[in-house]
Amino acid sequence: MTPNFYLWLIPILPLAGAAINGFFGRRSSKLAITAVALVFSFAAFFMALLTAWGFSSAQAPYFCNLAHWVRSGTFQVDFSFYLDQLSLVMLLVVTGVGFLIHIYSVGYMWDDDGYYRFMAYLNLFMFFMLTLVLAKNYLVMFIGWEGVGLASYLLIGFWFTKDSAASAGKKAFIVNRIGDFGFLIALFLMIKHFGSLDFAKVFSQVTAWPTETAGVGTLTAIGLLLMVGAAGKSAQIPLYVWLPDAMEGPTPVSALIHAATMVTAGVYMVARSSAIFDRAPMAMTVVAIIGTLTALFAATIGIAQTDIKKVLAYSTVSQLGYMFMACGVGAFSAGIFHLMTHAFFKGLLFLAAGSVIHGVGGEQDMRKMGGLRQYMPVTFATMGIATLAIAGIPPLAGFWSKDEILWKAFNANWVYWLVGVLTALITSFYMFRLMYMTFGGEYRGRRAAQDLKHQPLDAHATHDSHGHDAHGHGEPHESPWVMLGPLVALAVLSLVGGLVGIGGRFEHFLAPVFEGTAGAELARQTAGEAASHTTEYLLMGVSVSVSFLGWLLAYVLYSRRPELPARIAHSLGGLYEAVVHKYYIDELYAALFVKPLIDGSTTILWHGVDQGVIDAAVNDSASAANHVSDAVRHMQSGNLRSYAGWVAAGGAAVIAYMVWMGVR
Amino acid sequence: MFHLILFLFFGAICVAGAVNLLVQSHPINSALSLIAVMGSLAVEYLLLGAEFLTAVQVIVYAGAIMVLFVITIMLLNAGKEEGSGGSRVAILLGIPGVLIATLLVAWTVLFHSNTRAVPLGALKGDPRAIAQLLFHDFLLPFEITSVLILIAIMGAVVLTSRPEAVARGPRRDG
Amino acid sequence: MMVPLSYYLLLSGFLFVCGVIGFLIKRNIITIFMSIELMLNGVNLSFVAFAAQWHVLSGQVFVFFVMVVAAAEAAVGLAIIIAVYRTRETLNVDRVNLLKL
Amino acid sequence: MTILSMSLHSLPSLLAQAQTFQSPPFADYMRILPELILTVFGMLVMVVDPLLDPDRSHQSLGTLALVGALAALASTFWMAQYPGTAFTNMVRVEPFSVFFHVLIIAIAVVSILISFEYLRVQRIRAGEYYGLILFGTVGMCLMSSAIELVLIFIALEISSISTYILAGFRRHNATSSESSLKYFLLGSFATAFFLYGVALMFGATGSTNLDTINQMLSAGNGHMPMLAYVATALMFVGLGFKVASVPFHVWTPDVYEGAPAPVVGMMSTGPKAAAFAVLLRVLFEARAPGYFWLLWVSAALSMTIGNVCALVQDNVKRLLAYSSIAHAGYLLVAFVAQPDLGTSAAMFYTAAYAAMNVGAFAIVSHLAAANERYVTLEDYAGLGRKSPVLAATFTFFLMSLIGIPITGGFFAKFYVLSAALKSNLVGLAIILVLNSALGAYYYLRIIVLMYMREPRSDVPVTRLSVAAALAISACVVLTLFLGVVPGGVLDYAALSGAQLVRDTAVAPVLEGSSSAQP
Amino acid sequence: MVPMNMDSFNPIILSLVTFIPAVGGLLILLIPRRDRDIKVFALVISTLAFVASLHLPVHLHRDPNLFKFEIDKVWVTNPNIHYHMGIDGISVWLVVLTTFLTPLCVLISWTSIHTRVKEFFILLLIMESALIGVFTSLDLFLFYFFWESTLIPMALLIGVYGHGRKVYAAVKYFLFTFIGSMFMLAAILWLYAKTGSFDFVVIQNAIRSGNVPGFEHASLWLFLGFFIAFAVKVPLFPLHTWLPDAHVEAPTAGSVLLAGVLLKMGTYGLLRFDVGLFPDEARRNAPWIMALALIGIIYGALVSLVQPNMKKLIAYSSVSHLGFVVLGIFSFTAAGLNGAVFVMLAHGVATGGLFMLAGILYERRHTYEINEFGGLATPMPRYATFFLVTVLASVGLPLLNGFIGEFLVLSGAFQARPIYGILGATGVIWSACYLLWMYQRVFFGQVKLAVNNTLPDLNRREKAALSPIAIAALVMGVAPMVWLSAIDPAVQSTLQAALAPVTQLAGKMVGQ
Repeated sequence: MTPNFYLWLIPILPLAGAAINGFFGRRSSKLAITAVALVFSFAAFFMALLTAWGFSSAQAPYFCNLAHWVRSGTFQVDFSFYLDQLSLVMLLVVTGVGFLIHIYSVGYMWDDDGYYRFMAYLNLFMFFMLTLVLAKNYLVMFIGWEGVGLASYLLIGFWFTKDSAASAGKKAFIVNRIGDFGFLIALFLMIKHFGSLDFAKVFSQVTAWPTETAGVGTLTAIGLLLMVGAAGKSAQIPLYVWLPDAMEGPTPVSALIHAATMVTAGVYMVARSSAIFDRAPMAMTVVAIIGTLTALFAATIGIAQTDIKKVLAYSTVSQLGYMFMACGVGAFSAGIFHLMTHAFFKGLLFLAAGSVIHGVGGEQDMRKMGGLRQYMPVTFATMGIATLAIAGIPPLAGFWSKDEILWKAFNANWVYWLVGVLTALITSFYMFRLMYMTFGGEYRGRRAAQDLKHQPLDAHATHDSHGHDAHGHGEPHESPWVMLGPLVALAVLSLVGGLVGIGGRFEHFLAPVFEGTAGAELARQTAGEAASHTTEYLLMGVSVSVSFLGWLLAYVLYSRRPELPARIAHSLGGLYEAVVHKYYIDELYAALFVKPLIDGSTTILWHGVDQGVIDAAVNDSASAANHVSDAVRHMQSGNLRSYAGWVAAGGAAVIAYMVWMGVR
Repeated sequence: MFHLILFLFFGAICVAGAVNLLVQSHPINSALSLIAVMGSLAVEYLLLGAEFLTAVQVIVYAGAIMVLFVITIMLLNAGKEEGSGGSRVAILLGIPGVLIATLLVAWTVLFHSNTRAVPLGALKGDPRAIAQLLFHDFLLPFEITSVLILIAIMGAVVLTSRPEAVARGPRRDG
Repeated sequence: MMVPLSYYLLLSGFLFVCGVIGFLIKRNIITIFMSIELMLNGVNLSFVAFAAQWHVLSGQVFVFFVMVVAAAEAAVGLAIIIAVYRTRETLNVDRVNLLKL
Repeated sequence: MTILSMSLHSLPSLLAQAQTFQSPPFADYMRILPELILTVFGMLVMVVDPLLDPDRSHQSLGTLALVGALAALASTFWMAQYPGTAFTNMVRVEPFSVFFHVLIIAIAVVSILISFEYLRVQRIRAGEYYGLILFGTVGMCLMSSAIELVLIFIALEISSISTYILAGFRRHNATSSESSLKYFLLGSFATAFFLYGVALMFGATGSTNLDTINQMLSAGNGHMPMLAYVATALMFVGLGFKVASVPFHVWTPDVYEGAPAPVVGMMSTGPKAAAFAVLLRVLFEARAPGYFWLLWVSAALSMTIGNVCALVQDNVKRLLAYSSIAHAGYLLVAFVAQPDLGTSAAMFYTAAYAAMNVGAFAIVSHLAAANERYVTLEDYAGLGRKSPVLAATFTFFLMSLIGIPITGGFFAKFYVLSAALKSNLVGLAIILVLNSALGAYYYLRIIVLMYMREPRSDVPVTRLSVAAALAISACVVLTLFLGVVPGGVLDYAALSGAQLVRDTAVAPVLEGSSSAQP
Repeated sequence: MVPMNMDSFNPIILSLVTFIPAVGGLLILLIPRRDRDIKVFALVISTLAFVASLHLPVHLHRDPNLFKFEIDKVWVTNPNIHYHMGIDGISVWLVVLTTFLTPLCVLISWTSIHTRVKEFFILLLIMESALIGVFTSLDLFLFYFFWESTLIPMALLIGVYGHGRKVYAAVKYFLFTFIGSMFMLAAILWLYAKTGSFDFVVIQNAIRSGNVPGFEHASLWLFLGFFIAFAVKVPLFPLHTWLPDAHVEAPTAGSVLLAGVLLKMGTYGLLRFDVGLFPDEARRNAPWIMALALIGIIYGALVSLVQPNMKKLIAYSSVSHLGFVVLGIFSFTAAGLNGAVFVMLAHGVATGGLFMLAGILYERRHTYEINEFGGLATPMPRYATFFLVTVLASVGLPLLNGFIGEFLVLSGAFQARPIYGILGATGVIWSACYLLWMYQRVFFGQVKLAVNNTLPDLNRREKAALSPIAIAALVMGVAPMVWLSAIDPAVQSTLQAALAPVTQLAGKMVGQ
């Protein structure tokens, strides 16, 4: 049977799981919860595989129209799903990685009080994410779009008793909302100009439009606004600030949402809207520039971070930058390719980091780690693979995708390529730095037992999983297999995942989606002429060597001469400080937007306008009326003769008036 | 000529009396001057031929009513009125207004009341003719005045009699 | 020799006004009441004058009624004055101002 | 006309006397039947009074008076059967006068009912009290049906003098006598103006019969004698005083505050209604000239000053006094409108206002307790807690005074407004609207006090006597009736108004109708 | 599914729905002062009304006329006031919203009202009748009557059963709305004076056919007359200050009805009467009105952002949300109007729910101060969940009811005037800011005050009161077509009516 019939099932299944766990989880046993969560997420994964099996580019794209959702006048939006090569890729990634992380979470969260909540949230996230990727129109996509935001809000703030976690969740949601604002406006523009939000309808009309070479036309506006949305969701400049904080969430969440799937939604959306971007070169340029800058910017921050998850977070931001760079230069397929590989190795990295944290009893500061290689070999191995992959060491997954992007970028404009390469250098540097600091050298961490009490709940969660030694947490130790399994699986994927891209097979697979776009042209010409092959290999060599260079640097600084970094940092002084403090961007935003907003609203609007002006006006007019009344009533002096005076005067006035009337 | 002289003479008395009523500070003097006014008014009526009214004016008004006044003054032995602070409204608004109104009315009466000049005893108001009207045309008002008188009597009785209700019941003045 | 009725009217008007002014300036309640009587007298005169003007006797009858009313008013008024005097021991109208504002 | 011819011929001719000396026909007595009945019962009350023990006379005398009033009320029905003029054009029975008869007598009935309890509590002599109420009612009734200025004057005096006396009835209380004095002096002062106006009108037209006046005035088509203008002005002063319209309102608050509450309830509605009737007759039947802006300004001032002054009052009676000034202003708006619309609107307003205001004063006088001790707003605090029913009723009346729907007050305002708007008096209409918004404030203050403050323990609330309960419920019913199905009353008012105006168009209709049969 | 004979109700159903509560309220007078019976009775009555009102949407489509279930009887001949009722796709849902919220109000007031229970429920039910009447009446006079009738009960609910500066709040509420409505009365009377009828349809036709003498000069003033009355109720920006006070001091049920239904009277009036009668003026004045609405959206949001008092925060959020409604109405686009109506309903449910939740908290702690709480998610998880759902609905999360309306409104506004759409869309951000921040401060973090550790979670009654809200929020978000399919036709006809007179006016110009 073709996917048309059961397409809608794929998102619904996890929702069912979420519902069941959400409603009955509180009272049902952990095993039941686990069963429900895993079964439903696996079902989704299974359906996805089924779909992939039955998928034929000939019949693609598939539709599935569930029901009317909104209709007003001529404008109508349905619950309708859509499957083409692009969404298939996303589908597999989301369900696959998602399912693995579900398994991992079972081990990681087993002893948390909110286990059922966590599982329900995860399922809920799966539902929204799948809605997002399977949507047939922008509004349903927006459901997923906002929905994943909600899920991440809930999951980041999962340990809500921790203020930092709560505010991190809020921050994530609000920053995303700012992005969504742009997205919404884009949708309004589409409604205004195309009268529909359906991909097919919109794109078919767009292709009829001329390319907006000069100035900001409608399409450019739409593109830019979509990019705002994407920037919010995929943590690009200037809206990336929420992602690092999002690390407050449990590590599986960071892996699933803030590495593998949700944050890539922006990329997916831009790729999905390739038709529009294609007609708006200026928007494309903006996307490319933002992506490039973010890549470099985030990477530099990554250098100086000591929190293992923070490092990964910034590396995620930077990698996303790569993807946008790709989309910006029209290499959408390359972007998606990198998205996929990134999902593998970054997911892996996070899970491994989680396993490390779990192993050392909730410690996240790399300075307190080190020498874990002998304690947790599997974790080390898998994480190593992931590091090689992200660093772009051939033939691992990262290499292929990153190289593809750099090559496309070079064809577009060599500046992108240069920055990209630089970023690659930094990336491999801080990744290996992370490896050395974590696994190399001696174990620097104190025995976690005594400082458990002022460890965040993350520690509790993991600590409780070893209730047998109540006195605390002895040696660092390897994680249980329920957690290691997913690591291994992802490691394999990171190893071989890139091979699908060899010879542009992946690109050709996706080609129908980006048919007729500049990206396609680019693909053809770059694939076509043999002459440029030499340059291609040259560049490949450069990037690879750069990655090795980064590795070398890290090796020197953090394995051979561990005292050097401090000195370098000292010599750099202010710059280093700035980097450590993430260039004070958060502080800047606080000073620039948050504080003025709060203070302004309080003093000017509330106390000023509302109470000071409007209410005051009302009350004053009331008291004024009283004063007037008090004045007027003194007419009633109580003196008879003055009363008579009034009467007489009034009479006189009346007579005078009447006489005048008579004379006229 | 005779008519005019009489009119002017008694008119002058009226005016004098009226003014005197205002300027006198002791009520009794005012009362007396008022009597003078009424008396001379009676003569004015006579000049216009209203004999019956003249009689009634002298008997009822000057006679009965003013006596009532005088008695009251005596009863309450009202002395000279002390010059307590007057009322600004009355002086500043009332008097000027009144004067203006007076001028206007006077002007109207003089030039726009298209009244004619009349001889001495213009309209004979002898008792019979009056009675004719009173008991036929104005029968109803005449009868109704009895109610008025009745009320007046009741009022006088009620208001002047000492409130025995209070004498009986415990006195509770607010 | 005839006298214009307007003279009579003027006289009556003057009396009326004197009454009004008296009401305004006099302080003794009784005097004030007297000035009301003065006003009524003024009105009476103009009634009579107009009766002559229209040669209609009813004008004189009105005067009669006015007198009756005046008598009634006098009775009641003086009774009220006495009542007031009982409670306030004064005839000065300016002192009779418990009720005000 | 009659008067003119009569008096001309009646110069000494015994023949004429012979044929003119004839007692009026039966119909004429029917046309003043209510007045007769009231007078008779008034005298009965006075006769019976001395025969009873003054301690226990309240009930019986009150019942007697009540019976009389009710009989009079019933008799209006027969009166209505005999339309036409009586006693040589002294009074005219027509829907207009019937309407006001019913209204005024009804007011008297309710006031008597209220007085039952009040007199007992206040230890007031019942005989004269009820007598005066009945006689005063006679005066008011005559005012509404008289078409002869002199009769109007006398009737006016009757009603005024009786109210002067009633105002002073709390004799062991300085304020009461003071209010009586002020009312009396200013009242006679104003009456003198009115009388002077009558005189001048007589001078201008040679008659005091409204129809004749109308005829004479409209005879010199367009050109009116100057005297008529001045006369109108002076009469307006007098009547404006009676209806308490600015600038002749100054007496109202003091008098209302000092006078006994039931009397205030009566005199704020009865004489007012009568005075309005007279004003209507003078303006629309006699077609007095050039009053438009006069009333316009007076109405605007009355509304505004009344409401503004009421804002800061803390004595309920005084507050209601100011509110009555404001309502007089609303009423005058109707006078400015087109005669036919205005008349009906004004008549309806008088009725509605009577119903709600008497009701309000009924409650005030009940709560006032001995010697009217509890009449400040503070005394009403928490009434909703102490006696919900009473509070709810009072709230109802206040809502009616504000002009909330399903109350008579609403429709009253409503008709006035629509009359004004139909006559394109937009400015006045807006002033009215703003004022009723302003007025809402101080009525609301009372409601707020009653419901949203803690009750004061030192203010006792006695049980409601049967009579008072009857009176109040009657007022409620009437207000509600006028508020839910105002159609009937308004139609009657419209009819009589139209007739009033039409009659004057072809005046005088009923020539020498003293012998006219129904 | 509904048997045909149900149709026999159609002529009287409106009167039934309108007056069942009032009659019930009067019946309560007869019940002896045993609070429990009174509560149960009130609950039964209001539920009955709800069930009866469900007849309306079910049978709506069967009636081909513009106004369904119409009933037109003469009430007063002079002036000719008709008892003329009828509903269309717009008002029907507002009626149902009213009847839906009232039983919940009864439930929520079960224990929070101790004193003068009888009067409370009488007022509540009378209030309900008046509210329904406002939405059902087609005779301007009848409308005005019901409109005013909501005044006193609500003022009493606030002033008698409220807390804090209740009297100030009640008086403020009364005066604001009363003064506003006086202008409307004047306008209504003007129309009556000129057309001799109060009937909405008649007057509308008279105006359209242009035979109302002097209408050209008066129309602006008439429009403003109605507008002020409605703008106060909405409340639109400069006239909104009565709302926070009224809400903060009002008892829970009062707040729920106030926010849930009362404010909709204003927006409904704008839509039905201001736009319906004076479309030209409405379009002419749309720019500044939309500007005011925008100010309301942003201003309300910013002010509520910094409120230390939970209820005040919600109140200001209503100012913001109602701004959306006005924005939609005056965008004169199908989307805008549909959205406006939908926002009315959604806001009614969501904000009603928020107030109920706030009330529940107040019952436990007797304060609305946000600082008094914190970490409540630990002691009262169920409560926190309900609160979260409601907050999200109010924030406008897709698949919850808040989203559809806001989306449609904004897209409509955007089509009309892009800049308005864009500025309005910022509201999406603000709402997230203030609500989530409030949620965080109340529920997240460690429990600061020991008192809050022992707070009991929701009991069965409260759950019974809250679940309908949550369910409604979800259903409205997932299947809005149920509502829109009824709303859309009505909106379309309104829109045509509003846009038609241009040509007719032009025709008149030509004619002259």
